[in-house]
Amino acid sequence: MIAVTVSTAVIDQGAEFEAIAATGAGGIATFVGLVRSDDGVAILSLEHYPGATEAALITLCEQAAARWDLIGVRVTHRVGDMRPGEIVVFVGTAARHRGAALEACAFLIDRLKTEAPFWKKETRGDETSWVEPRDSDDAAAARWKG
Amino acid sequence: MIAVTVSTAVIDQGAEFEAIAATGAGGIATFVGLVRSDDGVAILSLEHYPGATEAALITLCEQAAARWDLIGVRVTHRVGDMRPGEIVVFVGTAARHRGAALEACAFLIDRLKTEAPFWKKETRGDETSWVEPRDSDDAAAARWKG
Amino acid sequence: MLYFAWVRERIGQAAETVSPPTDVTTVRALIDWLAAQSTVHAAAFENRDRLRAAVDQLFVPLDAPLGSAREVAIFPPVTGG
Amino acid sequence: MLYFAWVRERIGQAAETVSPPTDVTTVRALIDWLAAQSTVHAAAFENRDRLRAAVDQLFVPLDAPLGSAREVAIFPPVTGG
Repeated sequence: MIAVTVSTAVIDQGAEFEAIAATGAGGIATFVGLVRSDDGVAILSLEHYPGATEAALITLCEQAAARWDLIGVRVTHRVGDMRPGEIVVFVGTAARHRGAALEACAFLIDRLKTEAPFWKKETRGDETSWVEPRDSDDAAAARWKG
Repeated sequence: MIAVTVSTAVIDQGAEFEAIAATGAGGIATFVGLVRSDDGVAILSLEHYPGATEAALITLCEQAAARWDLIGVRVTHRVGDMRPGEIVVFVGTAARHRGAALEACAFLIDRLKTEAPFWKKETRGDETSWVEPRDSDDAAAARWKG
Repeated sequence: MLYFAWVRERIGQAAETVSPPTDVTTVRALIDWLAAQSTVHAAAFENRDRLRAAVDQLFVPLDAPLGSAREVAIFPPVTGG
Repeated sequence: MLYFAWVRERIGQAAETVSPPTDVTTVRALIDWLAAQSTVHAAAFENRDRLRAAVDQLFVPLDAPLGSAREVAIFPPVTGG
């Protein structure tokens, strides 16, 4: 069961968890990325490439499902403007065995960071700046190769 | 911030998540273990060693906090009788960097499975049986050595 | 053409329709041709190393062939999640 | 003594107070001594490989010394999470 959503709607972590837990699996791993409250960012704006984004996320979910024995995979990514403490992305994986759920969850967030067409812009006071990609993200994505 | 709870109370995943997210961190990894709905178990009973259990969980959280750069660690484990679909354990880790949160979360659940004094008994129809430990759990815990 | 993030901001528009000559056969050649058409495009595409591309919504290297592409997107490295 | 899980069920009680002789200096010796006291204990402790122990709430190998322990727990391998 693969579910991918890209939307400007506020992400409700409880509802996301219930959706992935409804698979009846014994183990659920999740990763939630939030707008940090501690680095002076007032607004985080997420731009994306409609159509291509959803396709990239579905491809990643299919790769995870092919590699690990998963009962469910769920990726929900917010776009548009969001404030500190709000959820940017929810990744949830359901599996019989916790190792599969945990590894697939790490794989999905690592690869999403380098392969899905999202761009972040930060507003601090009157200043806005596009977020630069980090080398550590490329390294994290590369460890899943092969 | 380390928070460890062992209780017969139903675990509310949303409340657990809010508690770990309140750290203001940018990344939250969680693992939730549930009573599976698909293998005929009507009741799962968790026995534990009061006092020693909490001490073992706090030690594991301290080990995780020493090994990774974490903003928060939360382990909530239920004991007593529970039904299919109910949560047995919630592990949540909060960090600036997702790698730390994800690895610490996997470490905690792997080690909890082999080092915290909990015992599971399954009731299927009129039959009850104690759950046997799995070799794969020892292997999963061992990969965090050194 | 579709543009995203700071490429879009520097170009000043999110989309435009272009008709390059037939000898423009790769994404890189298309970028070079656009840069030669206006100083705005030239400035937006100044540092080719910081550009990424998709052809008909598939991510490709800049040297990938255009083929009979209907939609080409130019954008910075992604930063989601 | 504290017992948990199927060890508790086989012993028939969760806790008991015992006074072993002074030459019982390890957890394993304590188990042997208890097994010699009653057939119930002997049956519960039949397979030593399946027993684990804690002394004053610290997990120890069966050959660990008892020292001046006040609380010794005997139980099966753990299965939480």
